[in-house]
Amino acid sequence: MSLSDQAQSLSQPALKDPAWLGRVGVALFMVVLLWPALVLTEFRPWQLWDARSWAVTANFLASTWPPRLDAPFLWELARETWRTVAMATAGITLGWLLAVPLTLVSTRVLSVSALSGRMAGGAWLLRQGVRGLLVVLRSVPELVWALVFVRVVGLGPTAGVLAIALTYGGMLGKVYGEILESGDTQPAESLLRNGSSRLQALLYALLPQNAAELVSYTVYRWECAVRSSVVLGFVGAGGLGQQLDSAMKMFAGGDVLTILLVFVALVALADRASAWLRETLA
Amino acid sequence: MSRLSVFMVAVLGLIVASFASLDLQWSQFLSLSAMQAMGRFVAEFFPPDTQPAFLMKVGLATLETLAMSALGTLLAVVLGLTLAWPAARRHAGDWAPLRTPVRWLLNFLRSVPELVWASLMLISAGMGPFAGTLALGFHTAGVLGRLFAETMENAPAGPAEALRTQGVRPSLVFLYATVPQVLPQCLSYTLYRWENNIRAAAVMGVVGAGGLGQMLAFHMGLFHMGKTATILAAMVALVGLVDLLSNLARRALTR
Amino acid sequence: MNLLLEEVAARHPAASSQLPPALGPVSLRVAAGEQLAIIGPSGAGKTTLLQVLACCLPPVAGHFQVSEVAPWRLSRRALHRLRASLFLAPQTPPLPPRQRVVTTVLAGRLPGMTWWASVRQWIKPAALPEAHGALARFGVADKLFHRVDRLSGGERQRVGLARALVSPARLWLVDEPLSALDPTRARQVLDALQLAARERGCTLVASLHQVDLALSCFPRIVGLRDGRVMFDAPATNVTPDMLAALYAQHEHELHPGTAAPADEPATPASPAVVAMTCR
Amino acid sequence: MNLLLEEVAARHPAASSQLPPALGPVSLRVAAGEQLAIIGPSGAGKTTLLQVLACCLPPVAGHFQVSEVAPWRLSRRALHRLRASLFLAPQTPPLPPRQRVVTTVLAGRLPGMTWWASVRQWIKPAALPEAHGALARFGVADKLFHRVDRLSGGERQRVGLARALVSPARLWLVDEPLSALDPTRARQVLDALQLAARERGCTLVASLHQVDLALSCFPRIVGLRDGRVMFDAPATNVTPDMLAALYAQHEHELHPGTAAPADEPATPASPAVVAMTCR
Amino acid sequence: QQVLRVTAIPDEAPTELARKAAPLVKYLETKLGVKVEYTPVTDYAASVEALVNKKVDMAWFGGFTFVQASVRSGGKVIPLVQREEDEKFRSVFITADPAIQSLADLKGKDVSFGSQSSTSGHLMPRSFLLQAKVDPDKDFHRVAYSGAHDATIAAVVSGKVQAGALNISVWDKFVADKKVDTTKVRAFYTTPAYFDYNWTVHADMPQALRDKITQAFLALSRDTAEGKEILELQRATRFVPTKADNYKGIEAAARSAGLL
Ligand SMILES: Nc1ncnc2c1ncn2[C@@H]1O[C@H](COP(=O)(O)OP(=O)(O)OP(=O)(O)O)[C@@H](O)[C@H]1O
Ligand SMILES: Nc1ncnc2c1ncn2[C@@H]1O[C@H](COP(=O)(O)OP(=O)(O)OP(=O)(O)O)[C@@H](O)[C@H]1O
Ligand SMILES: [Mg+2]
Ligand SMILES: [Mg+2]
Repeated sequence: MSLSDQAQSLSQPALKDPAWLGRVGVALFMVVLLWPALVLTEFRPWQLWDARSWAVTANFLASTWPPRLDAPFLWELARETWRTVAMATAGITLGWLLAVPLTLVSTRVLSVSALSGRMAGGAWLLRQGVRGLLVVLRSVPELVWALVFVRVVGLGPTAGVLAIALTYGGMLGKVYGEILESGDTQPAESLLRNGSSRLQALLYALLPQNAAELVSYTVYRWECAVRSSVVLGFVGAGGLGQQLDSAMKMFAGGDVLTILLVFVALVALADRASAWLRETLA
Repeated sequence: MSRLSVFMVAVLGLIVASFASLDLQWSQFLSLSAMQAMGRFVAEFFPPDTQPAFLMKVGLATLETLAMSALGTLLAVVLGLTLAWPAARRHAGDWAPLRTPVRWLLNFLRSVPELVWASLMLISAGMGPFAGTLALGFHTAGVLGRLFAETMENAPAGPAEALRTQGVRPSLVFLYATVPQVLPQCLSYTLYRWENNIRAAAVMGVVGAGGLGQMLAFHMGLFHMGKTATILAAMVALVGLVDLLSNLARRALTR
Repeated sequence: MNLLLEEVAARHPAASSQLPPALGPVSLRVAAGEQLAIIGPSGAGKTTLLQVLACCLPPVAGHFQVSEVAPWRLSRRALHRLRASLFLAPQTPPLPPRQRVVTTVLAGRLPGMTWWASVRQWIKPAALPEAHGALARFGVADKLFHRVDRLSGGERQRVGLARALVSPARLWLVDEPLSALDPTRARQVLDALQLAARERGCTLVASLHQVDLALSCFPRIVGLRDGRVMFDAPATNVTPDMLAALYAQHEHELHPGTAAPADEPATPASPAVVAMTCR
Repeated sequence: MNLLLEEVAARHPAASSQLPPALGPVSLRVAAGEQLAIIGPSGAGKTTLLQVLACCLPPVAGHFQVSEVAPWRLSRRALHRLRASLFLAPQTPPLPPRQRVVTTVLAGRLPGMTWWASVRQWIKPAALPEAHGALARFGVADKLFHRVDRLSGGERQRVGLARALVSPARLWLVDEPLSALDPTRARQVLDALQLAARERGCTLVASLHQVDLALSCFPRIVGLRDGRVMFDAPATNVTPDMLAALYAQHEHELHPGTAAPADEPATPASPAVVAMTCR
Repeated sequence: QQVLRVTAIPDEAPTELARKAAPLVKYLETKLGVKVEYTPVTDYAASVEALVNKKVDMAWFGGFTFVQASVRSGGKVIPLVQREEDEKFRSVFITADPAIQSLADLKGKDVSFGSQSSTSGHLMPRSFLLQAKVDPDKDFHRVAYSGAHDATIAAVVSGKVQAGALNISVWDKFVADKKVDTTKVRAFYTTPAYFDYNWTVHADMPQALRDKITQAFLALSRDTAEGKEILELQRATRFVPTKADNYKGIEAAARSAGLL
């Protein structure tokens, strides 16, 4: 078909969108997939409007007032809060140390061989290997890691911190990579094409664009570590998560509310820090 | 810049204080016998249990986990997007009156851990996977809402600015200029949260929502190492699958 | 739509306050349906002026009116409505990557559309003939279903301009519409743009670096330098001297005396040669 | 560095396989230290050709050599070392927003730097005089500490080019370096670039839309159209007819017959007028 | 100074466990002349792993957790003492549903156990259910693991589940303290007696220390103020020596229920 023929056919009134059928197909496929999911999860939202369950819910919510505020409890909470924050910080720090090199190895935009369209065999294998490692690190639950480490370091915060470090290393490694890849990659490519090294491209092209995103994700992960301190309790490291868990199990509404308030405060603090950092880095 | 350095020093201080106050036992960790002990523990996982009946059970639990996490994530995306929109200051002159209250709502949604949401939902929705799904949905909505909002704020302003100066309505500016730019990042956050929810479905065992989580807790607690290994393998496979999916989707979008 | 600027000054929000405003006091009056070229050296403030005209950048001083109303005194709603009749094509086409050309072009129609219609169009492009026609005027009709980020530089630029043709705007502000185009296509695009503007009675303000094209195709030329209007004259009255003065280099630009022709007083690219006339 | 292309064809990885390759079989030989302009209509494949020369895009056919070696046969390490001696300045300057001009320019020096030196430079820019000097050659020295996203279009472009001057490369491939510049600054930038290339013995390949500048400043002109070389001749041998044929419009571009001059066979922008000679 | 590291299975809320342990820790410190360190955990498996790997010296185990530790360490753990009550320990099934009168009525209901590793909260109730021809995995609508005995009570009270199985001593304590409304929630089945909780040490502990610990426990009596406080907190009349063989029955039950 010559170019002018093509133009002819294109300018005919019946212009057809070539992507339309595909889109409809994908949408239909999604709907078809949704159905078994609804069945398996016994998705029956109308249950929520059942008067009895409303009453029970209302009862529990009412029991949370007033929050428990006696001095010994608050004092203990303060101690637990610091423990939690400290463990989250230590865990994230170690996880970060683990994630950064893995990200450097596995990020596609930083791959010199990918510049020509396809990655070289060895690099590709290494990248897949690292990605597999990241998958394993983050898909094995913290509890399992914690039990692995309990054998070595005994009960206490060490096992919990290590468990957090491994899982969060896996998560940070993956998400860092995706953040770096989803922005404008032109500046980085341009530097690599002119012969710069990976790290140089990271510093001079990717970080200025993505620093805000990376930092706010890290802060968010810290916040998650604070929340996930429930696993730390498993191995005798205490923490707010464990307190909340047992208060919830006991339906001790007042305790739950107080602990939740601490959580909200910590999360709000992290949120402020992240917002401030974004402004500063932007 | 100096304020940033102050902040950096503060962060360093926090890190040092954390390590100092925790009295972590590195010495034990680095010894040879430690490695052996860990190695023995890991060795116990082999061989994984591959009896057909057990595999069937794991398969079923996998499906249930998949369904719960997928649906929970879907709910979260819908809710999260609705909330992210008012929570983002989309351009420099955006007044964004709802920003603060919506951010507080998002903060609250994600401050409450999945487990607590699960217990709450359990009270109102009764025992079963539905409660777990809702719990995942609510918590994840808070997470995704915030991540989406920040991605939107971070997107290059050019395309949106161009439409805005033309007097296009904000919702349409969003569709026509912001979505194509933030789609890969939002998609990757979503798929990544889905992955997370596969793991989080583990805690849903307490609410009687079965799935891999409950099985893992059960067999791990009873030291059924072979069975635990099979369940772990199923979890790794699930997460790997989502990871692959996420990679393919991103490739298709960004190539 | 007509425009009125009286001693208007503008400053970028992020610019340091020690610097003078990017756009010094400028007075300008553009009648409805007029076609106007803004020329001037790099950094003169052309883009800034167009941004002010497009109501993107509020002036820090002076009096500014678009079709008899002062836009920055309007309520937000009214300002929003006013904007629907303006179209600014920025210097680098702000096309979201990954979008297809058809969607990008049809985004130009949004201001006149109902909410539902626009969402529908987002899902499945309607008005294909319109998009196709707009692209065809600029010779890129065959790219209709391509992705924006897979176009060559010149193709991108033309796709960005095609938006103007489908938009309901009455005032077109185009910032260096020809920068990525070869001479023939530049001429063709400018012709198409001017013809379309005349057909619809739109006012057209373009900033240009191609002095010869500006002189041959636009009846009125505004020379901008350091944020001030150096001249505002019919194209036929613009002399090579005026151009030489407009583009002359600042001393600080010449300073290091390396390759820059410090001795020669800046020769503008032969603007006197008006070999081709505009149809 | 010299270049050798024999029947080289290239295709963008994302391009549909039904379309012909963006760069048809092209044969070209560039001697070390030569200066060469590539001209041609929009979409001709100029950018694609430069990408092939910069070893970004592997050819799908033909034989390609950079200074006597076939880059795609090299090991990855060696290819990367080779890249350090090439510099490609893309059509739209790929400058990360939020970065300062000084960092952006100094990024050009990275290929020759050690790991530590580059981290140190990232934290605190060293070699300020070098960056300042490079910017000064292009008349933007006063923007040294500004942020990249707060520059005007022409300033950005010149900052992008300043990178070439600080880089250790021996082959400069610049893609439309003058598109956002006014005639005077375009001339100045081109002069500075050519002078610097001569000083260092660099080979310079530039794609250009300004035919008059190309003819007056470059000794050798390559005309590219539809991915093929239409002519490859000394600037003095290029006739208006050759240019007319090079830029002539395709029928499909003209088809809808709206504003496009369907009757007139494409008038290139008076390239014959070589009023200014290059120093 | 020598340190005796101690932990306990989390069959109750960790705060409660810590409260119960404090006077005992003090008592042991004075009696043994070593520093005693108590670490509360919230995961049964963690306490087992810790003792098996000698990361703690002594642990408060349930019958089943003792069997697990014994199996995992190849018999290298030694039970020292247990409460008199533990020789004939029982579990109760409780419900708030008037329709439920016997184990057979539980078919098709939501039922909560304690932790999956609990003896009195899971293993023995399950074992007796199986004896009554009720298979929890098949016959119950849904099985939940609340994690601890008090949490099971809370789950039944709140209506989260229709029935629950737990340790009788916790139930009695809740009833005695009026922490539960017995008009609404009642126990409808009590299991036969079996051996349960004990204090276990690892086999590498010197014989002398083992004896000292045993003596210290046996010397506790309700006659002294200190002894009374400790025994009451431990819900014990007194401590008696025990031996591994006492738990053969539990091991057999665990094997037949498929939990080991
Ligand atoms: N976003 C911004 N923030 C601060 N200063 C800016 C910004 N954009 C441009 N400037 C400065 O304002 C002045 C005028 O810029 P403007 O973009 O209007 O120039 P221009 O005439 O369009 O130049 P060019 O031909 O290079 O595009 C320049 O000195 C520039 O550095
Ligand atoms: N990334 C890409 N993927 C697919 N096709 C592309 C891509 N980039 C360019 N093309 C196509 O390849 C052809 C040549 O493009 P190229 O960018 O080389 O043109 P050019 O000569 O530089 O044009 P211009 O002067 O407009 O910049 C065009 O038809 C274009 O649509
Ligand atoms: Mg400009
Ligand atoms: Mg190009």
